[in-house]
Amino acid sequence: MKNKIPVSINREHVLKLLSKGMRIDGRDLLNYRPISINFEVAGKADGSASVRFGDTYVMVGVKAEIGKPFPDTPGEGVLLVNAEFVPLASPDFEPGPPNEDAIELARVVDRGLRKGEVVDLKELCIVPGEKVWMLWVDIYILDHNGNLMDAAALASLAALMNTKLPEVKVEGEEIIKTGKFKPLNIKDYPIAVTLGKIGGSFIVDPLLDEEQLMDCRLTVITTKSGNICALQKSFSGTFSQGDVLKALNIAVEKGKELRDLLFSSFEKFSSSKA
Amino acid sequence: MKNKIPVSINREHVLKLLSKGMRIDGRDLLNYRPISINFEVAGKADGSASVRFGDTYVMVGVKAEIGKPFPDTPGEGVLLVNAEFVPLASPDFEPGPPNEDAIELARVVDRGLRKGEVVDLKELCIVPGEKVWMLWVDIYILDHNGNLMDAAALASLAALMNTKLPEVKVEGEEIIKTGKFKPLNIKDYPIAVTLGKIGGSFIVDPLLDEEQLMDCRLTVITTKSGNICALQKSFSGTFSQGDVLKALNIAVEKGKELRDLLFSSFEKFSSSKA
Amino acid sequence: MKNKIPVSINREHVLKLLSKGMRIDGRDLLNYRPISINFEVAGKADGSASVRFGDTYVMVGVKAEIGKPFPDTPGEGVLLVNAEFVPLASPDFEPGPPNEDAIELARVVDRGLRKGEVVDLKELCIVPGEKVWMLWVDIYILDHNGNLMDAAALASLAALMNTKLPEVKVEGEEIIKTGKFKPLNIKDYPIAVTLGKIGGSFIVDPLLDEEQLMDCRLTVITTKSGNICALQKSFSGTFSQGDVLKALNIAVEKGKELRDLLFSSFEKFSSSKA
Amino acid sequence: MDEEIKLIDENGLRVDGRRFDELRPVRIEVGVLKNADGSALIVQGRTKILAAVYGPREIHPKHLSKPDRAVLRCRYHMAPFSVEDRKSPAPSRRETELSKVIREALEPAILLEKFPRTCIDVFVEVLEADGGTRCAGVTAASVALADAGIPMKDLVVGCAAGKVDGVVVVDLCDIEDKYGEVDVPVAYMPNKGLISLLQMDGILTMEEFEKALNLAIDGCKKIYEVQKAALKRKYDFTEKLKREADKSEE
Amino acid sequence: MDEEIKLIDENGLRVDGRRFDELRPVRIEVGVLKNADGSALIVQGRTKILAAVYGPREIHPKHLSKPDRAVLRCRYHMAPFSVEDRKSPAPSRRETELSKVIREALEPAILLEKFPRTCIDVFVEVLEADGGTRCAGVTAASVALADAGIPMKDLVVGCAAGKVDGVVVVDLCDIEDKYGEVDVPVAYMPNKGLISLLQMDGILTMEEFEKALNLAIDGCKKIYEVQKAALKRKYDFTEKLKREADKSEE
Amino acid sequence: MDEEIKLIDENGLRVDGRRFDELRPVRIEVGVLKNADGSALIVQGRTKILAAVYGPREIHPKHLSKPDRAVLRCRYHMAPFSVEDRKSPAPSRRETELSKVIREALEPAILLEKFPRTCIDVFVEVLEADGGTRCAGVTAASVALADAGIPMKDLVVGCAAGKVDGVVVVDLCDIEDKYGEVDVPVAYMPNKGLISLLQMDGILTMEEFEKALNLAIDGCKKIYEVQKAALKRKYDFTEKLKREADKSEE
Repeated sequence: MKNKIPVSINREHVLKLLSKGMRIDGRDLLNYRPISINFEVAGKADGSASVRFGDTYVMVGVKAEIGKPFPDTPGEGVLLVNAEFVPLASPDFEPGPPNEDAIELARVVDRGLRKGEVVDLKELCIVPGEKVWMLWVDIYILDHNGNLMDAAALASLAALMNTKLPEVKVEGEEIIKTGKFKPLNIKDYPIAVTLGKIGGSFIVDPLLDEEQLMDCRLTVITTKSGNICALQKSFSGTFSQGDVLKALNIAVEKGKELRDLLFSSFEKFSSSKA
Repeated sequence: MKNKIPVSINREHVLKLLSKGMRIDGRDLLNYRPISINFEVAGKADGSASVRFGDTYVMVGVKAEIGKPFPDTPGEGVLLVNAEFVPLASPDFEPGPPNEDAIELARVVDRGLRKGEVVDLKELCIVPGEKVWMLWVDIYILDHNGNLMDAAALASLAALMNTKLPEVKVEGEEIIKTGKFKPLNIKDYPIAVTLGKIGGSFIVDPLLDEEQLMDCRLTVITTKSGNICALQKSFSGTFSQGDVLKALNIAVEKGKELRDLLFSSFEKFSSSKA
Repeated sequence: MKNKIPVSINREHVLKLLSKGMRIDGRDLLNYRPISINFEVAGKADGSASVRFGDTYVMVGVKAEIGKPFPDTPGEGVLLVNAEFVPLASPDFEPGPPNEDAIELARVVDRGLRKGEVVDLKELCIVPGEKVWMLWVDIYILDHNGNLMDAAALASLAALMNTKLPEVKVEGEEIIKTGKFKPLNIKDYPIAVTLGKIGGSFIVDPLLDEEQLMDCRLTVITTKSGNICALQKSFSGTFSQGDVLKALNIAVEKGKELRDLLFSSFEKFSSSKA
Repeated sequence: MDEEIKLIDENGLRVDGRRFDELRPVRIEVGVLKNADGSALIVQGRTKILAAVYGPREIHPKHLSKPDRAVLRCRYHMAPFSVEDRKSPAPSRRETELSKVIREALEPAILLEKFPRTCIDVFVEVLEADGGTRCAGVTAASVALADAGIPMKDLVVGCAAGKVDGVVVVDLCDIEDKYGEVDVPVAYMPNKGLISLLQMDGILTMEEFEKALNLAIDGCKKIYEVQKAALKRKYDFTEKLKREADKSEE
Repeated sequence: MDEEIKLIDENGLRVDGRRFDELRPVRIEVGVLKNADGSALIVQGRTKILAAVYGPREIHPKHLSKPDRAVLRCRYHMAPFSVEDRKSPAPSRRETELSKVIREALEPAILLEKFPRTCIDVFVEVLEADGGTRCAGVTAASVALADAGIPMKDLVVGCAAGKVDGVVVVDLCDIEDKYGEVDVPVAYMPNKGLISLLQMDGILTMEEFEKALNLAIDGCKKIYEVQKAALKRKYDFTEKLKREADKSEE
Repeated sequence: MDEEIKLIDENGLRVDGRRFDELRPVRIEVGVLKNADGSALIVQGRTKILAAVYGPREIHPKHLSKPDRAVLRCRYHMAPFSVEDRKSPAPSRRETELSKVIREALEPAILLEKFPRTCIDVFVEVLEADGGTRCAGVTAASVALADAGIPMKDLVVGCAAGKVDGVVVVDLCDIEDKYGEVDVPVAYMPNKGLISLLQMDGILTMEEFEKALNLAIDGCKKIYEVQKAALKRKYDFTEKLKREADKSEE
């Protein structure tokens, strides 16, 4: 058994450090931990990726199934995002249906992908009103040391970039798989950046210990062209109007960094496959 | 916070009052509290009504959906009654699926509507065996000060009287809504009257405090022509045969009063709309 | 109320008895309690049987429904086994969905019936890919005094032997029941024998008290020709390789005994009906 | 199924040949289960129900206990194979309601105040449903309570009446329940002359109702005799066994 | 439905005739329920919501309590008949998320530390949903908290802004929410000038966002006046009643 | 899919080119998760499983604790994307059964009596399922227990044997499991020579079974070497780090 002394993180101490621009793990306020992005990590999935932010470890698998469209969008495929806070990831996670944190995370990632227009749902239609592709994006939290939102959003986007759909032909009433696959057409690359507010300071990529001290946080998802496509304030604190605008500007900048890292990782992966 | 001193209602005191024909709120044994019936209280419902018996406050919304008939009644529509004891209505109501009280209430109201032949389910058939109207009657308890059963039954009937079904045309396999609406055809007006037995006395329209002292109660639902269409004895006491017959006679009489009130309220509402 | 003094079964005492080849109820190690098998015990079922091993009492009902086949076996009917540990059977059974013991029991019985090829699922196909017979085998534990597994497996097989399927004709899109019935075609007769290990001894048909002392147990299901078709080790103890082979040999032998008893019971039942 | 079904023939007899005031054959066996503190099997026509009682026993969670009396709990449940179409074993809304009314039918007969802070569990399992299951369930549960040695003021007996093809009849079978007009289940404490369960489903005039109630109560009284005989059979037998045991010990 | 829907007309007016910065009519009633410790009804356009507060009261199970403050719990729930297609009463994922964000929007305004080891329950029931329900829910809940006498640092007001047909507007109705491009719900503490709820759904440039945020906050400030007036109406009335009662006792 | 699938070719080789007694490549990594007290990743062919251990730790609710030993709990669970068709994350009956047999396979190896009143949780997450997941789960869980420092009498190793195209083989892959005749999963404590998990599914003669059991046990013994090497790799490394740290402090 590990020696789990609950290190009582001293709020005053952390605030003092932050006021000097320092973090408990030595990082600057607006620096991420070492990030690694891996693709095709789950062979039975149609697309998959894992992301590590330091010890935080998230895996995402995409499964494509043929199903019926929703009645009010007969010409569109369906994107479904689900998050499991698997109990092996944290002593605080329990087996059972997703709790409110897992539901919030899944819904925010979902809004980012949907409003960031990662996939054109119309391209997922096979027979209007009858058969469409349903893309299940399953987020699997495997180790939790803070900032699950950004890691989950990044891993979800990476898994979609790595997704290959079976090619199908429509013959009469039947849908026949040709045995070929084609990569999903990715339209935009929205990146989630969560800003934590502790005292008056903003930090990115908080550790779990830092999250427990945070007043509140704002997740900002920005598109490739620097627009905002989704926001989510969480925790019980407040922001001033100025805070919000400051946070957005940081998020656009940091989003670019993460997006570049995603592109270079994907390129490395693609060339290693070729 | 309100000053919630749990007034220990003294059973002996109440019995003494009752033996003199008096109630703790000054009413006679067989008198209702002030009743108000409002129609069209929920604009997205296809029919709705709310009923107040003093502080008891119940809302009912009716939604009409097109669905498949049950296999053993292919030529009939479907009537579904559900009751939610919403936690804002009482400190004793808890979030979650309906408990046995809510289920009993919904099922008794359902039997009253069904056996009282309020709606001819055959008129709700669109394409036999394929498409019928499903009427969802959702009972929403908003404030609980006793006698939920009678208030819920009255509000359900009122909501059905206020229900308008979309007119539909069948064209080949498709059901097309014409955009017009027609009121539901109401065949009978069954009224629920619950008699509470305390000591040897019968009362109607009990307060919550009185319900907690009651030995048992009998809900009697009677039709316009004075027949009985449903009965439900609840709570752990007993009735003699004579008690039952006495209760039925009271229920027929009181049912008429409530039915008249319903008619005059509906007329007032209808003329205010015209 | 019965006088339920929890007789603290003394492990040392039981082991001593066993080492002399004796059981707490006077049986030999490899003897069953008196067994009775009754057929057609639930008139609304399409097949049913009950089995008693001493005080252990299990009823099984089979219902045949017409449904859709699984997509990967369009030409086969469906066999579904469910077990309810009904709370009237034991002070330790609780209302609610099946717990892990009930699920294990149902799945082991299911494997025995399926791998023992009791029914040819292809014969249960009505219209390939569209309509097949679904056989629900519902195991109902009514009194629990040990060895539920063997009793449930035997009762399930007996219920299937007693099952009559409605004869159907396919006319166009419709399935029409002719009103006649034909018995299910039983292909093999797999019998479950559970060996309990206490200390170094093997016993069959354990009492509940004995089960609580057992190190572990091995359920062995054998076919008419003496082959093994399913195994399940349960409880937290271990077997040596030699133990396992010894257990298999006992199970084949005991299986024959039970199978003969099943045949003679069924014959008696059939002739009583004729 | 949509055909007109004739429930009363030209001789005034019912689908199973009974007269309007005739019960189906009723058989009750006491003490049929080993683990339960009390149990009974009832077979009424083709309806077949097992009832079992556990308790007085500890209640979990404890905060549900009452300081001055036992808590009575009741579960009415149907076996998946007890009805025409397989029933999911998850409790339906109907089963939840019937559990409540059966509990409330039994409760006035039991001296719950003798066992404060405990609970008494009554389980009613319908093995074959051919009409009248809630009433037969009450009848069997009441015998199982007696078998468990729970002190009672009276037995409780259940019997339905109703109206089929315009005729008021007693003890409806499944087909009469399904295609008939009205069902009036009643539970009755015969020595006290009190009604502890009363429901109704369908249209009756006041006169018809009175007739139905009388028929149901008469039915209860007849079934009460079967209850008593069944209990006597077991306890005489037990007494006899005991006397013989005593003798052999002398 | 697939037709192009015009949400802004040639005069720059919206589907319901409002200007871009115009709120729907807002009506708030205080103390509309008897049992609840505090309650409020809000009608905003056709959106109709009841909020009720119970507490501070005991919390079950006890291990959820906090030694230094009250636990705030919140349930946002939609009536089955509140939307176009009947909604199952079981809580959806959307309702679970909104319950969380509403709770987090209210929490910074409440002096929870005054009531250690208790809980405060806020119930928000949507009776008719015509857009902006989470914001109106916050507005009503905050008034219900005040009505319950819970000490607060500030009221909390909710108001959304968004973009429809390319125009940044305030207080979207259902059709604007559904066919418009962006929704930005905001909750605001007007005296503190702090934002306690902020979400967004759809693409905005930085400039558009700033404009939307300003519109939403302006909306909050206007609705705040309605909150205050509603509370004053009830409590003036109550004060008046009390004064008269005092007088009559003299 | 209905086509005849040939699982053994003319040279007696299997679909993936293995001989009848040949295991798939097995790789085990120890301590791959930060939060867990112990963890292991196993990759066996394409099967990929994470196991994590938490405990000994407090158990909730407390009444589940045992006065004389730790309670072992186990959850075998499949990721939705681990199989051909997406699996709902709600636990299936199969997962419930496998959680039980894995727990019972590990239990005899653990000195539970060292930690009375606590619980030890074992989580087995299947990330990619290509046959033999319960056996690989046992193998990984046993290493994770060791990594958590839980005292054990022996490691436990899982390996299946079975019959495909009439041939008894070891360590079935998914396609062999699906289209083959028999699967015999086994868990084995190599030093004690004891079997702690044994299931079977399909028809074998007594001789075939004996052969299969021998093959499975031989497989377990080989995988045991991989377990030991993996643990040694981590703990040697840890020791090395520690020595260096000690040195640098001097």
